[in-house]
Amino acid sequence: MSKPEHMLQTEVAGIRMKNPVMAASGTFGFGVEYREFLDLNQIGAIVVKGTTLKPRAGNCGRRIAETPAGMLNAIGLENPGVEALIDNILPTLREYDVPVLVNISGNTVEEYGELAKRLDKTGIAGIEINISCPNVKEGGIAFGTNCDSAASVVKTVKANTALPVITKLSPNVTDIVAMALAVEAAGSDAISLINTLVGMAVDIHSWRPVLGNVVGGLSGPAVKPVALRMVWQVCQAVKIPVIGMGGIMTAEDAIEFMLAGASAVMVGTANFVDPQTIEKVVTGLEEYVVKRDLSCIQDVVGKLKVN
Amino acid sequence: MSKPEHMLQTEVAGIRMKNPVMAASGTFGFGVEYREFLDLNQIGAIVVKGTTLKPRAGNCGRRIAETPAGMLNAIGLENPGVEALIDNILPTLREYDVPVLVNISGNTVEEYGELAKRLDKTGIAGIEINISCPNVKEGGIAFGTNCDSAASVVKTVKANTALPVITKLSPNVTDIVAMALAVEAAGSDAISLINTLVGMAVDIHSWRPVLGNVVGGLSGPAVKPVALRMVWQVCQAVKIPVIGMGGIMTAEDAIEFMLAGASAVMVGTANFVDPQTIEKVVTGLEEYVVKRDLSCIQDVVGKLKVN
Amino acid sequence: MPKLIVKATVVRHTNLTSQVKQLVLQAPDIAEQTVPGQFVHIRVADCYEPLLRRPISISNVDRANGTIYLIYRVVGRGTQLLARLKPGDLLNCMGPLGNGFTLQGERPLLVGGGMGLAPLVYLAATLCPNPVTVLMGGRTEQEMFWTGIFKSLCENLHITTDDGSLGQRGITLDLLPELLKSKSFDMIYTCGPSRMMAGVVNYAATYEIPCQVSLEEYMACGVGACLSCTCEATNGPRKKTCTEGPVFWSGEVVL
Amino acid sequence: MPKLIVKATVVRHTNLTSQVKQLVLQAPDIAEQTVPGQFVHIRVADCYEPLLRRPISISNVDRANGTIYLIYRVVGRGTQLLARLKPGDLLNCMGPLGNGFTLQGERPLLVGGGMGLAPLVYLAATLCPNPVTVLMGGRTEQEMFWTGIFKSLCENLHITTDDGSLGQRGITLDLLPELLKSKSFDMIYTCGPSRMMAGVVNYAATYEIPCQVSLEEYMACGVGACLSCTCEATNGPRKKTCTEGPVFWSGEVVL
Ligand SMILES: Cc1cc2nc3c(=O)[nH]c(=O)nc-3n(C[C@H](O)[C@H](O)[C@H](O)COP(=O)(O)OP(=O)(O)OC[C@H]3O[C@@H](n4cnc5c(N)ncnc54)[C@H](O)[C@@H]3O)c2cc1C
Ligand SMILES: Cc1cc2nc3c(=O)[nH]c(=O)nc-3n(C[C@H](O)[C@H](O)[C@H](O)COP(=O)(O)OP(=O)(O)OC[C@H]3O[C@@H](n4cnc5c(N)ncnc54)[C@H](O)[C@@H]3O)c2cc1C
Ligand SMILES: Cc1cc2nc3c(=O)[nH]c(=O)nc-3n(C[C@H](O)[C@H](O)[C@H](O)COP(=O)(O)O)c2cc1C
Ligand SMILES: Cc1cc2nc3c(=O)[nH]c(=O)nc-3n(C[C@H](O)[C@H](O)[C@H](O)COP(=O)(O)O)c2cc1C
Ligand code: FES
Ligand code: FES
Repeated sequence: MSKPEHMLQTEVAGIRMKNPVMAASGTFGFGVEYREFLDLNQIGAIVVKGTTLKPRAGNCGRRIAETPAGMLNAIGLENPGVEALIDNILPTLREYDVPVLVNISGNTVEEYGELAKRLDKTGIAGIEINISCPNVKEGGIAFGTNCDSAASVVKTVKANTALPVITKLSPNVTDIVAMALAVEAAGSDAISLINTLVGMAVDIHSWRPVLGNVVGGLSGPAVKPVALRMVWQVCQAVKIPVIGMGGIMTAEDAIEFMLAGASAVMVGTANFVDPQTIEKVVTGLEEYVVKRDLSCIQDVVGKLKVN
Repeated sequence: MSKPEHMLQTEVAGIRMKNPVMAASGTFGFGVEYREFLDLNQIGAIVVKGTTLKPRAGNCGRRIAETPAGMLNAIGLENPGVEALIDNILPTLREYDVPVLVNISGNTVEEYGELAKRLDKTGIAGIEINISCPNVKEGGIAFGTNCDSAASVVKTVKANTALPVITKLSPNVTDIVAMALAVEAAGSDAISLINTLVGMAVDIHSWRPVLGNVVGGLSGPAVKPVALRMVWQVCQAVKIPVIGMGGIMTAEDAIEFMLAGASAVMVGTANFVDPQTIEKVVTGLEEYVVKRDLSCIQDVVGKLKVN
Repeated sequence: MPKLIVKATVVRHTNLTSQVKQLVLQAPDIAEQTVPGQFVHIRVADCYEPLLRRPISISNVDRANGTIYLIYRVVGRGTQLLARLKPGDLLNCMGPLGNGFTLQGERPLLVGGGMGLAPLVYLAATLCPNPVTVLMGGRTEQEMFWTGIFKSLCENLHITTDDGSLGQRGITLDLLPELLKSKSFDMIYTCGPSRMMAGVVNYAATYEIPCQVSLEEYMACGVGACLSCTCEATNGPRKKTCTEGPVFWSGEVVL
Repeated sequence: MPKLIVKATVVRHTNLTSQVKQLVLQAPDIAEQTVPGQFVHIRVADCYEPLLRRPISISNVDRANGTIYLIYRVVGRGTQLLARLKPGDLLNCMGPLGNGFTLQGERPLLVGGGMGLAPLVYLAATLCPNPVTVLMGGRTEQEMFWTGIFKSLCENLHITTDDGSLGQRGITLDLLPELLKSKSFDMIYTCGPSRMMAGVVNYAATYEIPCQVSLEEYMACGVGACLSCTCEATNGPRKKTCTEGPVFWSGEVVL
């Protein structure tokens, strides 16, 4: 039997990881918040929270709401800005032996380009582009809901960095495959999906929205069926690697995504429920490889038998 | 205090109902299946299951799967066809004092027109157009994901019947408001939403999709936040009445939709969980009207205070 | 036979094996109405996880005490939650659902495999005092607590296990030809894995003995409203397992 | 102070009112580490409903026995499930989380309202033998089981109820000016409704007494990773209630 390290080794867009289980942006802080609960060096990769050019205070009012088997969040991209990230946070993360990716958000194509440029030589493993942000020049329509806007973000980011670039797709679209093909054609090295579904909750006592921002992003087990479907559809269509996420709570969930074609997965909301989820998913994948007598976890990727 | 009957009376697109709680298509059979569990005459309206021109056998293999706080279905529109519906089923339903709507599905615009024509003089209260079906002339893309296709279905149906026409929107779109505006402009008398979200489940033992049809429609509490958001967005944009659904299990859920702007609601998956859900929701609405000292339930419609 | 939704009280809950349990429920109205072959549709928890009900056959009835018996295997979350119930707890049950077996014939043969034996217990009890023959199969002796249950109800018990730890080594179908040759049955009932049922149906046809099968399908509503459970009919439109079944004449459905 | 995830054993679970319960948990590692003002983040059920943990203040500690005390009000599904726990049951707790109160001053005043009194119990117990004054408010006498709890810990207890059924009729803030005038406190701690805390902070400023407030925000992670709980700071970026709070100096945050 091969050694565990080997079993789970994964490479996505040139980023080498000990295993395919990554921490999803916005749910794992800067990583260090969780260091007391698990060994950060045993995580596939950490995607730090959504970073913008300038510091952002985020949304007012209530920012989260629980929903059946899920949660809504409307954090509003609160973050200290890219300079503070580079100066204060990345140095700490360098002490760990884990690839770190920065998730970037902008309101214009230029902002994305600028962010990529600043992050280029900071020693991070890659950039994840969050295209679910509103494009202020196009009336606030999210970049991620229009193939051309998404493609131009990707092209600009690629032009400004030599780092591997992963584009994170928004599920709030009619045709996820068209989006995936557009960002692939624009040069994205990999795709991650799904970001949150836009949802809402209403307080029937106060007759007000529960969230200060009215709408928020739905995540957690509730969205898993939609995420899995989109990952499967995208994997059929693109050649670049796909990272799947959306409601992964267990190793079994992760395996579903990998069978559907994901080369790696990210764990998001589950970190809140159990900070040791990533560790448990990693262990579960190892056990699965052994139990099914596979040589490595990559043996399951895309092996879903349809008819 | 006004009498309960008055409190809940609702009219949508000229269809007068004792209360705003309707049974959603595909989840309530032809209504009669549930007559032993509740008094059909106390339901706002019954939308019978998706009907096509010809009988359909539906999908092979497993048709349902449970998901966290939800379920996937891939029934594949099994139904006896519109003639059998008219000849064998509608006569039975006429014995009840409840408005009956027929949910129609077609593979071409012409089929929808033909269905509307056949149903026109059958004494039903209205037609609900299911535009989530694949348009065979456009490569199988669902009518409900394209404004023009959806509008042409609505126009054709309207041209073939004098009955009130409700168009049921698919949530699998980038811009639900654009779809709503398109069907409103095409003459739809009301809008209902949401139909199911496309989802998927994978069996990690057999490495196969759980559903025979690979993908299926997600419904139940899991989708409520998405449904509520879409209902709210659509209600801001259109002038015709909106019927909200998606994960309604309780009166509280129904009130959330009504506050967001829905004039009426439909109960779907909840019927499977508790066949008496509709009755309980009706009672809960009555109690809410009394407790909040409203004159009728319509007083809450669209009253969501957004700052 | 009106269908009911009742809060049944748990009277007894016992282990038959480490994975199989018997649940006795106080549900007089269901007990009163039901016939062999029917099932109850159970809401195992008052929450959305699991969301749907679980169909379980009524494996016996004690009308005098107003109780029904369920025998179930713990396989997933629903049955795990069921397994936690203690005497006195309440359980939301819909039933009796489905069409039962047609009670006919004087020399019936019952062929069951695995959990498919559950509805056959109630059937055997009802067919008495006619001489009932049961042919049953399972993987290993531990699973054959069924023999204890059927012994008091039947004249003749024929047993196979995959590993030969009890009865004859092999599968039920191995014993069937000889049994059909040596005795003259006038009715066959079968419930279990579909491969087994298909074999039984074949033999029944050869020997021209009327035969009923009891099917299992994934069910949402249990009352004919959702069409999640339809099965292929030999003739005409698909049939709803929940209302037109779960018991069908062998000639009606494609196994 | 490392943060832990433990399976705590329920030792005792008692009703303080029909809606408020006290839960005593065997959690020696948490008991060992914790200081007043911290909280535990509880996974009330091993399922997705509810999905998120629930933050509850540590209302006292018994280091000798390795137990922590929680006092909570049943308000929604999470606390309803919590209310079902019986001695011997296990409960998944993360903690101790957050920054506690700064223990300083010789004549402290504690001002609490409603469930905000919970962390003040542990604080009062820790501040002894310094003379502790507690000003507490509630709606009605039934809710003032707190007096029994604080009596053994404090020299001076001042009570208001909305309906005057116990102590003075009115709200805590009504009694505050007189109290501040008549005695010379050198530290004020407050926890409760934000309107009350804002009032306390105002008076503290007027009398130039250092003051700490303990905030409540909706929390997902509890460890500073999700930013769901940040509150507005008087100066500079927002602060995380879970890690930089829940206790803040009155001047740090906008109430
Ligand atoms: C008419 C009928 C009678 C039955 N009688 C019995 C019985 O007497 N004893 C017994 O042990 N089992 C019986 N079953 C099977 C029983 O319903 C399932 O084992 C049970 O639903 C599993 O639930 P779970 O949550 O533990 O498993 P999970 O696998 O977690 O269930 C997931 C979903 O699949 C469904 N499901 C899983 N297995 C089956 C199955 N074999 N058939 C139908 N649906 C399934 C569940 O209802 C649920 O919707 C019967 C099934 C049917 C249709
Ligand atoms: C640091 C901190 C300490 C607390 N200490 C105590 C205590 O000692 N005793 C006590 O009774 N309560 C305390 N609370 C409030 C307690 O967390 C909530 O009452 C509880 O989470 C309600 O859960 P539920 O599922 O019953 O209610 P629901 O209303 O169904 O909860 C829905 C969601 O809202 C959150 N929520 C609801 N009310 C609050 C609230 N007031 N503050 C924060 N989140 C909330 C829940 O955590 C959950 O995510 C504290 C809150 C915080 C932030
Ligand atoms: C509180 C919270 C904050 C998030 N912030 C970001 C973010 O800044 N950038 C981003 O691309 N995705 C963000 N996400 C989305 C997650 O990374 C992930 O795509 C989504 O939650 C689905 O995965 P899950 O169901 O496992 O949580 C956030 C999610 C949550 C719950
Ligand atoms: C088993 C099943 C069958 C359905 N069949 C139809 C259908 O034929 N036509 C239709 O428009 N919607 C159909 N729907 C969608 C429902 O009417 C409803 O839009 C959806 O389930 C969301 O509501 P819910 O969460 O309350 O179930 C079906 C849903 C289910 C679960
Ligand atoms: S289970 Fe719904 S029709 Fe049979
Ligand atoms: S609760 Fe997550 S940062 Fe405070």
